[in-house]
Order: sequence, then structure tokens, then C-alpha cells
Amino acid sequence: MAHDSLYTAPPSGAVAGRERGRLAGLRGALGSWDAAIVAGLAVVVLLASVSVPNFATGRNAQFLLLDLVPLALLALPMTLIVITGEIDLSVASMVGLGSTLMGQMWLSSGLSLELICVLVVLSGALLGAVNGVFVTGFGLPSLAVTIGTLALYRGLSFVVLGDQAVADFPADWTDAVVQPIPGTSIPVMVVPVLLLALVFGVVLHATPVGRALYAMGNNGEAATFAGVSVARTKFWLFVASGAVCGLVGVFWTLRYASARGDNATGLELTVVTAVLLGGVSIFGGRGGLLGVVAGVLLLGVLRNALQLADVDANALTIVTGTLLIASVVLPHAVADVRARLHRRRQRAQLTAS
Amino acid sequence: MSPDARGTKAPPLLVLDDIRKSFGAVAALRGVHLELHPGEAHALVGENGAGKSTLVKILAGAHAPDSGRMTLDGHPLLLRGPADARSAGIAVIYQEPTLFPDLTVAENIFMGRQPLRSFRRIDTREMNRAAERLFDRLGVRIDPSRPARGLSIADQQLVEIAKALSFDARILVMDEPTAALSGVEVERLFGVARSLCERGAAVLFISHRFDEVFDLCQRLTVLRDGAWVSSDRTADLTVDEVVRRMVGRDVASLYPKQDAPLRDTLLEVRGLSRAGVFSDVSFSVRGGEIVALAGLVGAGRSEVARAIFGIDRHDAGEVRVAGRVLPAGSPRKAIAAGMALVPEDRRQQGLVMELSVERNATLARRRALSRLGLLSGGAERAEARQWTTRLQVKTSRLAAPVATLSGGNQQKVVLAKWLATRPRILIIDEPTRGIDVGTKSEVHRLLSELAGEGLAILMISSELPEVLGMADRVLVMHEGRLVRELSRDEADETSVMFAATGQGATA
Amino acid sequence: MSLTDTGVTERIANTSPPDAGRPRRRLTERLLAVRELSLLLALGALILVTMLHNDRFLSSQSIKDLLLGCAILVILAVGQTLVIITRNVDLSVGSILGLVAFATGELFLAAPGTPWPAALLLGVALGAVCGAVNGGLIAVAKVPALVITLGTLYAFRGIDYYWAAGQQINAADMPRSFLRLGNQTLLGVPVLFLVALVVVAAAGFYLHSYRSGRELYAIGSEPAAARLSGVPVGRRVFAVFVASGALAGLAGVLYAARFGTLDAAAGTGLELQVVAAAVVGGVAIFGGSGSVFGAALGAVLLTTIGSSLAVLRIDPFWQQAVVGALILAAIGLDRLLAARMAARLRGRSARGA
Amino acid sequence: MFTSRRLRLGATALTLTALVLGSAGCGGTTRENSGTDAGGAQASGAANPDAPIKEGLKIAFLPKQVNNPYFTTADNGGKEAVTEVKGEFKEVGPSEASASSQVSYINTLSQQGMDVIVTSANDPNAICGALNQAKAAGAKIVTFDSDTKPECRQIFVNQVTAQGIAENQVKLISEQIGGEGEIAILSATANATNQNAWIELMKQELKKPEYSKIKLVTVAYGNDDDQKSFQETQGLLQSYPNLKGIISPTTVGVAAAARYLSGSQYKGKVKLTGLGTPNQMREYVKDGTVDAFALWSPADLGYLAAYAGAALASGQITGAEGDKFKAGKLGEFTVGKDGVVVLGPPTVFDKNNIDQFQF
Repeated sequence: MAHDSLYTAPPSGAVAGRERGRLAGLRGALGSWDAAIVAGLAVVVLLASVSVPNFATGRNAQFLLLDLVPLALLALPMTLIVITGEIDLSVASMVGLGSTLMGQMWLSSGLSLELICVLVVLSGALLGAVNGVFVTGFGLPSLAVTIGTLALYRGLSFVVLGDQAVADFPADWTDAVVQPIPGTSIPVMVVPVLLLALVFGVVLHATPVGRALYAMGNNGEAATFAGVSVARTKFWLFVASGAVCGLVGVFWTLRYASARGDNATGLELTVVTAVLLGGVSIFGGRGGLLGVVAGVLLLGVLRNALQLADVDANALTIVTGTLLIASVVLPHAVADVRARLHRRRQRAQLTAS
Repeated sequence: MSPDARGTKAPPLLVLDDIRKSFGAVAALRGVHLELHPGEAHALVGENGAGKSTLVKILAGAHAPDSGRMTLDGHPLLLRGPADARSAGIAVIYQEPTLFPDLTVAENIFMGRQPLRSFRRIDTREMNRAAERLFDRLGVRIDPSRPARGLSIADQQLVEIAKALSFDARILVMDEPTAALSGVEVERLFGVARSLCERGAAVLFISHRFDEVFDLCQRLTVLRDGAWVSSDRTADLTVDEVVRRMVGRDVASLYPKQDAPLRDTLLEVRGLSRAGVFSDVSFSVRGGEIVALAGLVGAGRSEVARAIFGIDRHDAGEVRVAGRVLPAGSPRKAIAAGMALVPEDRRQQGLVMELSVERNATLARRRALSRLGLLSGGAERAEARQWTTRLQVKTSRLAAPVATLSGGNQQKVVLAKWLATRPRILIIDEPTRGIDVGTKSEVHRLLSELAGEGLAILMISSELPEVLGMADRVLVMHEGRLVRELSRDEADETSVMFAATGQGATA
Repeated sequence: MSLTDTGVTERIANTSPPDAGRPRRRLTERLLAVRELSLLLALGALILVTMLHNDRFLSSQSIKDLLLGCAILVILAVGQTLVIITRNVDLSVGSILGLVAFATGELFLAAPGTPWPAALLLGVALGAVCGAVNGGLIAVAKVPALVITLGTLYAFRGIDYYWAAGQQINAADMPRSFLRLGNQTLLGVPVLFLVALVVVAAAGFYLHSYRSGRELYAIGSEPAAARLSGVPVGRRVFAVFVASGALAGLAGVLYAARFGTLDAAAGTGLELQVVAAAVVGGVAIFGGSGSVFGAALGAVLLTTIGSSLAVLRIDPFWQQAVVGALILAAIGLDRLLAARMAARLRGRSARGA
Repeated sequence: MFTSRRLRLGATALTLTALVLGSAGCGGTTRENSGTDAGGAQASGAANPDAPIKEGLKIAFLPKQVNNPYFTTADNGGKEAVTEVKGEFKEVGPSEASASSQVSYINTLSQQGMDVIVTSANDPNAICGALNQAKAAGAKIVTFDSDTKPECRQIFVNQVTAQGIAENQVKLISEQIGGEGEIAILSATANATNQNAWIELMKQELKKPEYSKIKLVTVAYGNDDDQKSFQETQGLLQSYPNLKGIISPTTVGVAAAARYLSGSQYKGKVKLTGLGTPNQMREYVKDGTVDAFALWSPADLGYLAAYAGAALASGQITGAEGDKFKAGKLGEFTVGKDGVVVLGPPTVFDKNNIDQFQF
């Protein structure tokens, strides 16, 4: 009958078989990135703790994690955004603006700090919404838009607080954010980070929205035809990114007990590095949150260990750059090599048959 | 003149011998033989995935064969890249147009070969004139200095053809060039091809439309699963014979639409308009009915479908589903209302090629499958398996990227995705474009089954036999307007083409 | 804005190519004119306002300062345009400039006798090498330029820092003849600006009327199609990055000549301004269209904003904000024009864009 | 769906803020107490003036940023001193002058059990927390060039009293412009602690009768960025046609301004003075763009800071007012109010003496 046509082709079974092998291989090459990065993290930690004095101590862990909080928080929404094939380079500037807003409000408006914190987070969301409108509403490339807002927001954050730095935040607050969980050396701030990571992880990997994100990252048009509201989803992603930036702004201000225009300058590069290191494809459509978290940790541990080992700050700069490049070149190289091997094996089979 | 005779006498211009090519572990070509004779049009047919396009890419120099010999005029031919193929006089018209939207039409035609002035500067004026001359030869009017962005698919295809003509090639390869062309345009294209042959060039013509194949070509080579099956003079062949060789067995009659009891109206379109695209389109489709939307490519049929489904906003008019007005511009609401659209362009609109079969199959159902906003992999897999098995999708694993499937199977995945939403209305645009004969008839059988189950089906098709075979009613569009409605017994080649080409507009 | 638009943003975000054939070029012509005209208007308005506030703004002295100020940015913008046209981006230009500038200084320290033309050539060569690193990684490893150059932005800067190790090179260390190059004028026009003009003219002419130049547009417009029509994509992209690097090198040498005092931080954050200049100048961030003239104008505009803010005594912190706002405005304008043209073309042919 | 998603996001944001507050509520105070206790304990310990300088002290220099020539020179001075007291010298620092990265370096240093941390603060407050932790871990804290809040360190080695700078600079410019006319100030970043303090005092100084004819028209900020300072100078000269002189109390600014003037029509007409290093300014002093400018010796500054740190670590001093300690070749110094030690009046450089200095 008609449908037999699909099965008559004699060698198709064999083809399918080899196909299976190849796909497994491919998926290995790509899917294994998470595993690879986690393994890499483990190795680095191990090496550091044996070779670098003062590394494997509770106090150091506390410093390390504390330094990573902003990076980790920012990486979460960035992951989702990059997976949809967009990018948000304005995060660091939004953090800075959030920080100065907080300072200005604390300075001039007699509002309570609790309220101010909430307001900062909300204004962050607003800033993100501006990005979102430009990207989805006017249909502009997010790269260009967020490079624009990168400059705009940073400029505004200087405008807001001009030539002063606000620092007279209540000591119990500023101390609280750097405080470890009683009885441990883990900073209390790690808890909200993990919570948020969980939320983003679930959204990305176990909800319809997550599925939609991957779909639109790979092929926005097809996603649209499948009833995904591409524009609206992306818009809310940018809003989320902004809100998280606001949160980081609050944290940053309290942690360094100082709100100033240049807070978190240049952090966006580190965030992007961490996300890509975490195995998210800059083209969108591929990557996972676990990998990104591991990437963030790897980055932090590496920097901290090298610092403890008295490696020159400039060398650190080079390391960051190299890591970023390696994280994108390696997967390609691996996939390439695998493909070559398959082709050779394939040829062998052909000549044999 | 008798091309056959000449073909047999003259030594072959191009010979491909035992060409093999595999991608990763998939063998696309397994020992293909092909002889192109000067002054002869040679047809290459085979199911999708038979390796035709791979062969074209090899001739174009885009792929290098793993093994095998190519000779041109008896001299061994080595193609290190598309540039080599060109200098060897091989011109290729690809299945889907490959233009530069930002560059002008003329530049698209002469990219890399622009006429030069002193100091090797590009002579734009001369370039445009040359383009004009080419278009005159094709008997079409396209402004050479306009950017390619915004050209209709047909026009794009014509630019491609002009490009191929521009270096008067000794070997012209056409990979389903007619898919997007109207009958008139096809005739002109064939005219050009014949004139090339008369000048001693060889043409390799790839198509699923047998009428065209037998109309144009003197020889015909059949491929199956990447292997060479046969090469004969078309004069000695019949369609059935060719089809048998392609699929390796007999195929039942192609268009089995059974009559189904008509139910009440499900889809109703009133005065739908979109500026510059189509205007004042009104019709309705009842449950159990297959209504075909016919017309030349560019008549605005797909655009109507897009507007109904909410991909594009319409400027005026309304769409009613079972009497209820459908809010404009929201595919999500359309789906919720029980509508499904199987789009024209499978790879771009129908599927997310990088994602797995499973993800694609459940993409439109992801909300329905989630509990408390959470999805369980199990539920998805079950759903996907149910529909892929029901539609007999041939795939190694559900987790395999849909890109690894053959065209026919990809189309089935698209159908699976939409049938999974259990729609009341199915809009299906070019249901069998670029699908092999076997799957074609399967799709048709499925459509009439669905109609039998009471779905309202709106089918857009450029293949007249398909329209006539499947449709209960035929709506004909011409230049963005609905010009004619034909009942099943009224509709035949002449009446439809008559209306489609605009003569019927007055009637 | 309909969903499909955002689904395929980058395809639409382009304006038309600068060169459309003689006979019927109205449409594309106008679109281009609009862009360059609007830039000139903006520039004029800006200068006028500033002048009304302070007539010395157009004194020969300050015009000289202006031209001097924009020369380096213009040169970088030209390089960036070449890159962006091919649907890539080079974020490492700032670091390359810094590295080369410092290297030039070191050269004069090591060999005080070096004639400045030699220094110029060496600088350009070094820049080209850096560019080759970028181009090599991108064209060979098939990795997105954004990521690679983000990495090399770190790496080159790190090398620069590492090398400089806190030392500074002063005007006194460099030969007068060389320093004069930085401030000398020819018929009242600064030499630096003349150099920039030559670069712009050359690049513009090349892009407009040479096959390889047009191929750059082809690559940016539709890489796959470019490959099929025999354009040596890999080679061209590589070449483009080498060119961008070389121009950054040239800029670096001129920077050394102009500023005299050099430390490793020279040109930090410049990449943002450069991209801004190109985008403001109407170079579509997703490739395929734009002209070096536009980019050059963009650079001039940005510089003028810089100095007129200083003259207007506006809080310098506003400057960055303005730059950001300008980027957004520019891409917004592009989007508008593109939409207009799309509508027009839809009118022209039965099938919509 | 999306609304619910938005809700979820909003909710998390709020709960998180709540969490921050919550954690703030509990036990923040105890943290604070412990922090100051540690610091206080050290400070209130009795000083023993005759205590010998301990050997093998681990003394680390943490400048605002490495790659800054000024700090490189200062740190080298420190190195000299440290070798004199037979200690271990180390210089670390961020490649960009940001408080946050300084914090992570302070953490690292206290982690490495340094005896003395000599730092120049990028932000008077931002690094306080970290410094207090380091203090708690037993390190002595000395700041130089840019101070933090007094309670975060034991000693601040001031290159020169702000008063000294102000007097010196105003005197210089007044001499150069002949005691009357408009002047402007080209400063560094707008929130640089020391800069602002100096500028304030200069304004006070200008109120004195002998400067009554001098009018300060504006303060411009070059952000310690060469090109910016260059543009700002250019802006100043255009907006203030009658400008007679510019004070730029920052090494980057003064060099950029000098370069602009020397290449412009204002060369020699508009006077420039400020704080700059001889190496940067030599050319402009020689070509007549600049008559005279001032600076303390960064090397000596570092040298003194190192000695102060050593003295602290050895218990010679506690940072209390009146403590005395010997600083090698520089002689004896006395700790002033708030634990401030002053290096001394700045050196003035002009045609005659500039060639004697190499830094």
C-alpha cells in the first residue's frame, strides 16, 4: 500500500542505524559540554586546593562566593535571552543606574530603605522594558539596542548622582549582605541566588515558555507559526533581566556600602563570558542553566585561585579573554574532529561493502 | 531537428562515473552514473532524499565527491569550488533562490563578474544594460537597479535563471526551477532551455512534474536512495514506468478524495483585505469539505492563509470560526479557536529544523500538555509517539533532529504537530510541494480521511491535478482578488487556468 | 508591529545598498541621501546651537581641534564599517589601538633614531597581525565575531598591560618630527584629518567600484548565497579583519603622535564609540548595507558632541548618555526607512516583502 | 500564561528583597560589633616607642590600579623601605581603578595573612568592610594618597596637607598670572576625595585679600583620562575667552592641558600649573608652556607609608595622636589627629631644577 513506500528502500535500515550512531556522537559533542564544564570546575577546585595556599578555607570560600553573587544573578536572565538568539549588553549599566538611583533616593527622598530596594528593582524592570520595547516593539537588533542603552544607562547613572558617592547606609544592612549563614561560611546571599537559579532553571527546562524559548532561538518564524508570541516572550525576558539588574544594584550598593556612577562598569563582558563558557550558543537555541551556573563558578574559582597565587592582574585579564575564546572555539573544534572521524569510518565502510 | 539522433552521435559533454558522497554516516550518493550530451535536455528524477540535490551541489562545485570520476569533453574535471564550476561553463539554478536582498538585481546577476571599466572599476551602467538584455531574452520586465529584497518568489526565480543565462553556459542545471513559476513563465523558461540546446549546450532538468519532464527532456535518469537506477530515452518511457522505478513498486491512483457528509460552516471569511497584497476576499468552508484555493503563484493565496491564521494583520474584514469572530493578528487565539496552518515553506515556517522530532511534534501543544505550568518529558514523548506512529513518520529516534528526515517525513511531522492540536479547521498550503510520489498519495489519503472526520480543510495548491482531484470546491484567486468559485464538476484545467490568468475576472 | 517582523528582524533592519545602477536609482538613492543628509543636518544644528552659545566654537583654532579630535575615530570607524558590512563586528579595535600606541612608544624608547615613517609601517603591521588573529579564529574556526573579538578585547589589552607593567611613555621620549605629525596642519587642516580623509576616500571608492568590495556587501547580505556564487567568503572575512586591525594600528600610531603621553590604558572603551559611529552613520548592524562616508560622518558627529558639551559647560556625564540615545535614534531611523521601503517594494511587486 | 509568568517574576523579586531585608534584620548588629571590636582592640593597645622594627614583616602594597606610573613609582619607594627593614614586599592591584576589585584583593591579602596592607582607596567607603575584616584577621592597615574613613585604617600617610596643596597651587598660579584675572580648575574624576578637598580649600584660599583680583570661573573634570582632559581644556579656553590661568591638581590632567596649550595659539599666553611628574612635564617646562608646577615625591610617599606600616606592625606606634616613629632617610615623623602622617610640603619644579628629578 502507499505507505509501504516509506519502508521499501532496502538500505534505509542500515542508514538509520548509522544515523543513530552519528546523532549520538553529535549529541555527545554538544550535550556533553555541561558535563565537561562541571568536570573542569571540579579539576580546577581540586588543583587549586592542593597547590594554592589559603585557597581551601572557609573564609576564602566566603569571599569567593560573595564576589560571584552579582555575576551569578546577572547570568540567569542572560542565559534565557541568549538562548532566544538575543543579547543584553546593558546589564552592567542597569546595575550601575540601579545603584545610583538607590543612593539618590536614600539621600534625598526620606523613604524607608525597604521601600527603596523594592523601587530600585521595579525601576530596573522599567529599564529592561525600554530595551524590550526597542527590540521587540520596533523590531531592532538587540545587539545594537543594548549597546546603545549600555552607554545611555551608564551616562544616566552618572547624571543621577553626579560627582558624589552615597555611602551612609545603615551598617547593619551593609554588614548583613556580606554575612555568612550562621554556623557556616556560606554567605547568606547565596540563598536568594540559588532560589532565583531554580526559578529560571524550571522556566527554561520544564515549562511551555522554556520550550518556546528554544524554538524561537532556532527559528523565530517557525515558532510564530506554532503560535508562540515571540515578541511578547522576548519583551518579558528583557524586563526580567532589568529587574534582576535592579536587584544586583541593591546588593552591590549594600555590599560595598557605596552608591556611585561607575559601579559594576564592564561587568557585562564577564557575564557574557560566563554564559558562553556555560555552553550557551551565541546563535541561540542551545544551552542549559546547569552549564551556565558551572561556568560562573569556574570563572570565579579560576580568578580567585590565580589571585591567591599572586598572578598579575593583567594576566587575569588575558585569562578571561582566552577562556571566552576557548569556550566557543573548543565545541566547534570537537564537533569538527568527530565529523572527520565519522567520515573516515564511513568511507572505510563504503569501500568494504 | 531530432535531438535524440544528435544526442546519440555526439560524444558526451559531461560524464559522471561512480560518484559517491556521504555526510557523516549518511550515504547520499552511492555510485551515480550520468552522461550529458550536447544539445540534449536530460531529466533527473527520484523521490526526495534520492540524492538529486546532492548531485546538483556536486556539479555546482559546492560539494566535493568522496570518490568517482568527472570528465568534461573527455578531460578529467576537478571542481574545488563554485568558482571552478562556473569557469567550466556549468550554470546552476537552485531549488530555492539564493539572492542578496541588499544588492540590486543586476549585481545579483553579475556578482563577481561585473563588467569593468578602466582601473578594473565596475561599470554599473553597462551592467544594468546587460541585465536588461537578459530579461528581454526571458521576456520579463524587472528593474535591474532595484534591490532584490521584496521580489516575489517567481521574480527571484527569474533572476536566478537570468544569472544562469548570463554566462552562456555549456551545461545548465535546473533543480526544480518551475516550483514557483506560472505556466507562462515555465513555457518561456523551456523556450530558453531549448534555444540553449540548439546552441549545443546540455541541460540537466530536475522536477517532480512529469508533464514538464516529458515535455522538455530527451533522456531521463532515475535515482533511488542515492543509487543509479536507469537512464533511457524519454520516448521509450511512460509515467507509470518512471514512477515504478522511482519508488520501486506500483503506486495506487494518486488522488483518493472520498465524499464526506457536509456539516455546518466552520470557517467564514468576510471582505478580508491587506493593503497591497489582497483585497475583499470572502468565502466559507464547511465541516467535511475540502476547499482548494487555486491561482498563479503570487496571486496572494498564501497571504490570505497567513492573515486568516493571524500571522499578518489584515486591514479590513473579519474571520469567523463557527460563527465567532476571531481576533486579528494572533496565531495563539487562532489555534485556541481550533485552527491549524500547515505553511508553504516547511523548513522556514513549518519546522524548527535543529530541534528533535518530538519537540517539533509537540510544539503547538506545549501548553495543553503542561500541568500547573510544568511539562513532563513523558507526556510529551507519549504525545509525539502517538502522532508520529499514526502518520508513519520514518525516523531513527524521536530525539533525532528533524533536519535529518526526508522531505516527506518532515511534512508528516508538520502534519503531526497540527493534528495533535485536534483542529476543527485545517489550512494547508502546498501540502505536497517537494514531496516524493509515495508520500504524496499518503498525504492526500490523510486529507480526505480528515475531511471524513468532519474537519473543514482549506487547501492551497499550485498543482492543478491535486486541486482537481482533492477539492469539493475550487476558489480561484487572481492578483489578490477572489475571481471565481467553481464546484467540483465545473472545475477542470481550462476553467481554472482561465480564471487564474484573469480572463475569467469579468465572468 | 506584526510578529513576523520581529521574527525576522535582521532581514528587515537593513537599508538599501549605497550603489544602485544609474537609470532608475531614485528609491535607494533617496534612502541613502536621507541618512547622510540627516547626519549633516544634525551636525549643522549642533554646531549652530553651540555657536549661538559661544561664537569662538567656530574659530579656526577650535575647528582645527575638532578635525584633530575626530580623525582617529574616523579611521577606526572606517575599519569597523568594513567589518560590519560583512555581518561581523570587531570589538577589539580599542585594545589593538592601545597595544600599537604603546608599542610605538616602546619602539622610540628602544631605538630613538627610528624615522617616523618606519614607526608608522611597523604600527600598521602590528595592527594587521592582531587583526589576523581575530580573522583567523573567526574565518577558520567558524566562531561568531562578536564573541571572538570580545575575547581578544580582553587578551590584547591584557598583553598591553602586561608589557607596560605600569610604565608610562612621555612626549619627551618621542622624536619631535613624530609628535609634530600629531599637531601639524597643512593649509590650516590638521595632517591627522587629511590622513583620515584619504582612508575614507580610499575605502569608499574600493567598496563602491571594485568586485571584491561589492562581494563584502554580498557576504553580509546573504552568506550562504555568497558561497554558492563563488565568493571566497572565508578569505574576504579574514581580509576584512586584517584591514580593520591594520587601520586600528594606524590609528594607534597617530594616537601616540597626538597624545604624546602613553600608558597601557590608551583607547580603553573606544570600541563602543566606534561601533556607535558606524551605526549612527547608517551601517546596518546586521550587514549588507552602509557606507564608510556615513560612518565617517557618524564619527565626526560623536566627536563634535563631545567638544560642544564641553563648550556648553554641560555636565560631561551627559555625554555618554547622549551617545547612547544617539545610537538608539539612529537604528530607530534605519528601521523606519526599512519599513517604508518594504512597503514601497510590496507595492511594486504582487508578492509582499 | 505570560501574566502568571510576570507575577511569578514580580513575586520572586519581592520575596528576594524581603530575604535581603530579613537577613539584614537578624544579627547584623553582632557582625558590626565584632568588626569594630577587632579594629578597636588594635588601636587601643599601648604603643612602645622603643620597640625594634620586626624583621620579615609581610608588607603588601595595593594601589588604586597597577598600570598607573604614579603608583608604580610610589610602590617602588615602598619596596625600598621594606627591603631596608628586611621585610617581604609585595605589590598587587586591579588593572582598572575600581573599588570592587580592590575589595577582592584586600580579601586575598588578608587571606594570605599579610602583616601590613598599604593601600590607596578608590572609594573611601567601599573598601571599608573588607579592610575591617582584614584588621580583624590581624593585619595593620595604612592608607596613602587617598584615604578611607578614619575608622577603617590605623594610619593615613598624606602626601601633604590639603591646606598645603591649596596654598601652594594658588600661590603658583597667582605668581604666573600676575595676581589678577580669571582662572579655572581642571580636576580628575568628580568624586575623587582628595581632589574635592583641595578644590574646596583653594576656594577658601582665594578669598584671602592678596588674591582678591583672581576669579575662579569654573571647575572642569577630565576624569583622569588623557583625551577627556584634553577636550575639557579645549572647552575651557573656548567658553572663557579671558581665561588667564588653569590649575590642574592631577598628573594626567596637567599633562594633557600642557600638551593642548603647547600645540595651540594660547601657548605661553594662558598659564598652567598643577601637580605633575617631572618626566611628563619636562618638555612643556622647557618649551615655555609651563613656568612652574609642583608635586611631592611619590617614591618618598610610598617609602614613608611602608615605614609607618612597619612601625605599626612592630608596636612602635598604634596610630594614636602624638606617636612618633623613624622613617629611614626621611627622618622622624609624628602621627597627627585621626592617625594622619604628613609627608611634607610639595616640591616646586621649574626650568632650573627640573632636570634633577627622574620620576
